[in-house]
Amino acid sequence: MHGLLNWILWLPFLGAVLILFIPKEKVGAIRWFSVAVTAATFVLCCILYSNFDNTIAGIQPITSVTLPWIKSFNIYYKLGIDGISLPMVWINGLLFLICTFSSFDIKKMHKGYYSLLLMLQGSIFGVFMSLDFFLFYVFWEVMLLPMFFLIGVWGGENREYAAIKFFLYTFFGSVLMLLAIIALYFSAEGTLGAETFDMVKLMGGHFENLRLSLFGMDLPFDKVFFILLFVGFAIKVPIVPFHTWLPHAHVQAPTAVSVILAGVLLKMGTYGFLRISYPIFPQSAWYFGDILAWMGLINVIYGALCAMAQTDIKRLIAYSSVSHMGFVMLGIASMTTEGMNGAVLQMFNHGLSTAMMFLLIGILYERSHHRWIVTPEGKKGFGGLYTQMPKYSIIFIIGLFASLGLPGLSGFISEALVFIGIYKPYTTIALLGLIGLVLGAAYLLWMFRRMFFGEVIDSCKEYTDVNTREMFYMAPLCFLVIFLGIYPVPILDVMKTSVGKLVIDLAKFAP
Amino acid sequence: MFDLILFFTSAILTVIGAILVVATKDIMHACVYLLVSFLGVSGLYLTLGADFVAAIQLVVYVGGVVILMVFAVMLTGGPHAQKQNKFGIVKTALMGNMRTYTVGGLIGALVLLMMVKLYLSLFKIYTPKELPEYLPTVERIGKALITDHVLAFEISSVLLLGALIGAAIIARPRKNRIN
Amino acid sequence: MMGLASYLIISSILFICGVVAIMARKNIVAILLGLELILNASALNFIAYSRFLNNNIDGHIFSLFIIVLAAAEAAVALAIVLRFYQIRESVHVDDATQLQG
Amino acid sequence: MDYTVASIAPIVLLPFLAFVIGSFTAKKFPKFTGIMVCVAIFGSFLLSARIFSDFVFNKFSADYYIHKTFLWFDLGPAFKLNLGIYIDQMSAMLLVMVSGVGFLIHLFATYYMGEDKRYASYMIYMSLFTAGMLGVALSDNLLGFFMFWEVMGFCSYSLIGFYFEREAPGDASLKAFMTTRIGDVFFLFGLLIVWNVTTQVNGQGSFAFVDLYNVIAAGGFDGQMLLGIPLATFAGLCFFMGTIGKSAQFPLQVWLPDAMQGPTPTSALIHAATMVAAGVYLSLRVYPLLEIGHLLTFVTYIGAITAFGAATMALVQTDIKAVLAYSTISQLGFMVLGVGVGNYNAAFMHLITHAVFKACLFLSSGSVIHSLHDHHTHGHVQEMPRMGGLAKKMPYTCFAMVVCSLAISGVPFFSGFVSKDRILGDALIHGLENPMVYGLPMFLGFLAALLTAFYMFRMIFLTFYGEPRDKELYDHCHTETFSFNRNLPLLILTVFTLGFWYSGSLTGQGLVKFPGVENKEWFQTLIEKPDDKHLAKFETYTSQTWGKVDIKPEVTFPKSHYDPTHGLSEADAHHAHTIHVSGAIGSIFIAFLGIFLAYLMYIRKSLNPGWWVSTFSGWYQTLKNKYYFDHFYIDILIKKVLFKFQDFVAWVDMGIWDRIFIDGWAKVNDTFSYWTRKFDDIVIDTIAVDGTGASVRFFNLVLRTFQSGKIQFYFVVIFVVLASYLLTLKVV
Repeated sequence: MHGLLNWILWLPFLGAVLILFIPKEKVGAIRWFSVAVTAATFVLCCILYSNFDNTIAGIQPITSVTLPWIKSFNIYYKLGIDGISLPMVWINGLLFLICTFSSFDIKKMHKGYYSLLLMLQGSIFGVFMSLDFFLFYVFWEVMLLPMFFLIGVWGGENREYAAIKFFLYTFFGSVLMLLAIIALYFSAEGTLGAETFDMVKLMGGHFENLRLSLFGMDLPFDKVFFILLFVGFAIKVPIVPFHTWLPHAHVQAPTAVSVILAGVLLKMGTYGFLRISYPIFPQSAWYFGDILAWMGLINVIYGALCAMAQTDIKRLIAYSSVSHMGFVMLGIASMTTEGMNGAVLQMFNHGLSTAMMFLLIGILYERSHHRWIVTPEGKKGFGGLYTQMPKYSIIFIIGLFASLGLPGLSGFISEALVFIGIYKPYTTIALLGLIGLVLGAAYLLWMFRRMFFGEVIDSCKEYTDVNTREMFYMAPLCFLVIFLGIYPVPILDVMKTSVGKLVIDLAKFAP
Repeated sequence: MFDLILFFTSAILTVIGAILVVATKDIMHACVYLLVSFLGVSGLYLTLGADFVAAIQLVVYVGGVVILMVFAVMLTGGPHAQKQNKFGIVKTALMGNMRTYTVGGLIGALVLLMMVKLYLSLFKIYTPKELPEYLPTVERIGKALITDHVLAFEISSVLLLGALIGAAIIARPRKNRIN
Repeated sequence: MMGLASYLIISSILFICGVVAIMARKNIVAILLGLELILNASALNFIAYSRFLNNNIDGHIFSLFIIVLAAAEAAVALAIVLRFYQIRESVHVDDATQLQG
Repeated sequence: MDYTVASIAPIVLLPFLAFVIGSFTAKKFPKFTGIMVCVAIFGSFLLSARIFSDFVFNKFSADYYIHKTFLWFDLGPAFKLNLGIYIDQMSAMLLVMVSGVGFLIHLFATYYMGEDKRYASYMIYMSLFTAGMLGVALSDNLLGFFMFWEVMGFCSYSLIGFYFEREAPGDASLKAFMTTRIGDVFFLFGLLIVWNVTTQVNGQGSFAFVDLYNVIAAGGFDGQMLLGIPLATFAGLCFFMGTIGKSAQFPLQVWLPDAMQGPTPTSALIHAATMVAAGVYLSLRVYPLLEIGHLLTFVTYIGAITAFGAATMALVQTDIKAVLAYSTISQLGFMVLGVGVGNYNAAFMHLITHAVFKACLFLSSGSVIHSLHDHHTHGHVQEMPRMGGLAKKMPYTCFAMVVCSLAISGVPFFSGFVSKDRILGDALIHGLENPMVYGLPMFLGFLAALLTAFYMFRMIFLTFYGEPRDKELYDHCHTETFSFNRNLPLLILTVFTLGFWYSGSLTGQGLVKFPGVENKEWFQTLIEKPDDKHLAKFETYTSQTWGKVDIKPEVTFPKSHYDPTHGLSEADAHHAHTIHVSGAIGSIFIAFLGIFLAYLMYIRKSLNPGWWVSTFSGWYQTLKNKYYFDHFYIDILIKKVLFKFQDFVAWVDMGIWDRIFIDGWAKVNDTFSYWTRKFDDIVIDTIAVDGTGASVRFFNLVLRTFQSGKIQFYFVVIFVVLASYLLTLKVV
């Protein structure tokens, strides 16, 4: 059991290296090898899930790994999971397996693509597993690299712009985060007795009374670095003023990368809040709670309004991600059990539903080679797809309604929990958040109406319905979306103890 | 009285010779005027009681150096030098023209100023005194050369040897002439 | 009797004539002639000073060495002129700018 | 009785499983799927009927209930989310109505949609929808209610947009979903309030109706404010917004007429009989909240305005389904009016009776439409101006439709009279007591009743009587032959439009009794209004866990008896009865007046409809355009405001924020780096580094000029330097 996390973490990296030894003409071998690697990883994730002890709050001791790495700086190779990270790890395993299947469509440089994809998976695992700040930062940065190339090489027509924008934006955030990490490292000596990068040791609000002298001003240490971490994570989430990399990156990225980007990568930001910002600076979390909640609300409504105005499907779904991640932020900002659980569940569910949407758009793009709901010339980009592709439409409906939070599909429970959580501390925000729900339905159904109803337009007459391979990788997502909508316990049971502990820990610092 | 005549004769020879060396247009004439001038200088040495030096002046300069000059002039083609350099530009005349003389004159005037400045101050502090009688200098020079100035003497001998060999080697004609 | 001043004036004239010869002439041999004039001017000065200032033999010794040097210099210089002439077929001083920077 | 999970859950699960299985078999075995769905719903009906008979015949107690819960999920001890079933008399009646009417409609659908190429998928959507409605009826708590409610919304969306080859159903389904969604989110907010209040009072949040009632009884809402509004009012308003959305009340009534784009059985099931009734059912369930929130007057006005406004719009419709659609809105307005004037069980009774006769009407219209096939456009005809004289061709349909029209018009002996008259009677009492407040709703209510009779019989006369106006169409119409899935459902429903099923008396007030059915006012007896005075009993209500057999030995449920005084004093009761009787007489008069007017206009033709149209053309246009609500919402609110606003936001996002601030910041950095590069190039590199070299080279140039190799130049320099040295030298 002790090596399980190591295996999950390093298997993709190993695969990424091994794949380079396959001759590049053997495209089939490359594909199936990467499928094998991701499948093995996914199986390991399932084993991890089955061995998870629901009753333990916090880091699971049985799977934790601690090895000294750079001793002179107290840097450890420390891995561990708890109820917050396990769903993320699991969905990462699942989505990459699906993405390798869906990536059979790509046209060029298969070897590099799959190698980078596996590398991306490994680094995301690293982010969700590492408990040492330094290790966390390393994986956080390593993740940027494959992402940059995946967008920049295999992306759409404006890919370089998007890739560079993505890279610089997120890099800007990580630099701020690095600053905070280093500051914590050095301040730990005064408050904890030794300089440390250990997240678990740093947690618990030890930094309340520290002051920081900056530009001649005497500032509270924890608030300053809370803000820095906030910006670092907010760019990833993305929270509204920092969100503009997302539409570009999504639109330009190849399908699988969009899926990963929306399904897992965005969650790294909110995971950062739950794992780092809040436990380490609980006082600041309370102090800035109002602002965070309002920002979450702005995310919800602003993202929805922007989504409504889009004529590019991918861009629309990208903005819907902004809107949905706003719900996660609302849940986190509520600091209640329901809200936090709702937030983590929403992270998971949004991963499923948005992955479905992006995969479906990818399937459509494979046939149409454009993504316009309304083309720039003002004509219909799609029309009558329901008649033309009935199976596809059914899957699309499932994804669509899961995304807009129809009860019985996964999105509803998390949104409801978030609203229950946010109601008590921020009633006004809960009331205004309802606008987001209405708009959320509006833009998705408006898109659906324009694309799927009516007579089949000429350009759509050639499209074939989903084939077996596509059906094969969409089916698990459909199943999960419906199953978790009816019975969310398998995920909630895993997270509730850890989230409950987090909430209790935070409540100790309530003003 | 004899001294006076000797002095004036020598001075006139010297000055006139020197001026003509500058003034003449013919290099051969210039050599001859130089000879005259050296003769005058030799005479002046005599009026100063430097009998040995005057003799050496006559022997070396008048008998050696000037003859060497004359040979050099004759070996280098005399006044029949080409008028253009290798870029085809007309060269200044070998014996100078108005421009070179102007420059020479200006520099000469400068030097004259220097001299005036130096000598005026010198004359201010110089008070003539009773001069001793002439004494033969040969013996004293010989003693001084092999006692006080023996090092310089030896070095000048080496120098002369070097100059001799060097001149011979330099002037030796070679087979591979550089064009 | 003739004083120091008269000798110095003569040597000055010699010197100036040498300088002007060096400046105005373009023939290397002619420049050497000017050089000889200058050397003689200095030698004459030495002798004159030794006569009028302290009446010892050192001025004579200096003059002797100057003559020796002048002879050596003339020999080498003329050898160079000859050599130069062999190479360039010219004794024009402006052709001898090989040492320019 | 021994209710277990096995005897209750299948009510919902049977249609749901039919949906699940059907979604796999629909493609291959469409006929089988259709039959399976019908069987499943019939199974639900049987189980519902068992419960119904148990509740009504065995127990006959207003207090009898079944409440079973199971833990859906928990988030630690402080947060447990239960779902469950709660069956009281109201649920039992609703269950049997929904499953019964639903079954008949499904049966009809096998006829109506039988030749459609997507027949099977239609049937499974209907099945899922029925499951949703049954879930709503069974749900013990507001969250479950909401979930099934939304499932119905989804099915409604799918079924309205069933003919997705055409553009109009797409618009209609979008409109329906979005309009109800507005109500739904308020409903959701109401849930949050309830959860919060129950948490405050009980320490454990709950959505259950019983807990809600208990909390209201315990004064959990007293003195609480939210955004300056009393919390109870706020919560009540939120739930009532749900009603407004789902039951198509003013001002969100716009979606329902468009929903007729769906196939006719859909209209019958969803947009007449059941789903829209769920909104009223919600209002009934949260009635105490409306009461303590002092919202009843507001509810009354909404109901009256809807009833009257929709009735006026129905006057000018020429599409047979549109008339029925507006009539549905109008009748829903009556129900809401009934809730508003506090006549709880009359409102519910109207819900049931209306479901029966409106389902029948829609099915009849479906029967008519299906028979009329236009050979030019290859479509079915819905326009009444092209019909006429169809009674001869379709005797059964005509019979069913006339009977149901009598029922909806409020003719005595029919169910519509029983229920509507009671609502109008209570409205009359309120109106007479407090004319300043309730006068207008009362007046509008009676006027709407008049209009109802008029437009229904206008429809009947235009469709079935008179001369056929489109001869070709008439000739092509086949003469109706009796078939089990076309006419049987109509006739069965027709049977249940008779008033005595619902009441032992003519007016439903126990006043004018049918012979032989005395004191059978079961409806009134069993449905007890959970108002302020009757909330105490809910404290004794307990819930069993899901798996246990429902036995309540220690609690006895006495048989309920009809109380003619309704708890009022003798004088008050007498006064109320007097007014009710006069109201009943008035409404009888009104119903016949309406029918007579229609007769005059469309049979006798002594009143020319064309004259009315041309005289009141302004009004006519207003009604045709639905009071310009669609225009206002779509053209102004959505197109002019929302679209502009969203475009503005998107423009700000990409055009301003991204382009100017983000990319602008990049540009600033770019410019900055350009200038630093320039600085680097010019100052550091060119001037400092290359400058050092260049200075060497410069002096090199200078010195080289001196080192010309021209010996005379050297002399000049030597002399000049020497001279300058000497001339400046201070010589003594």
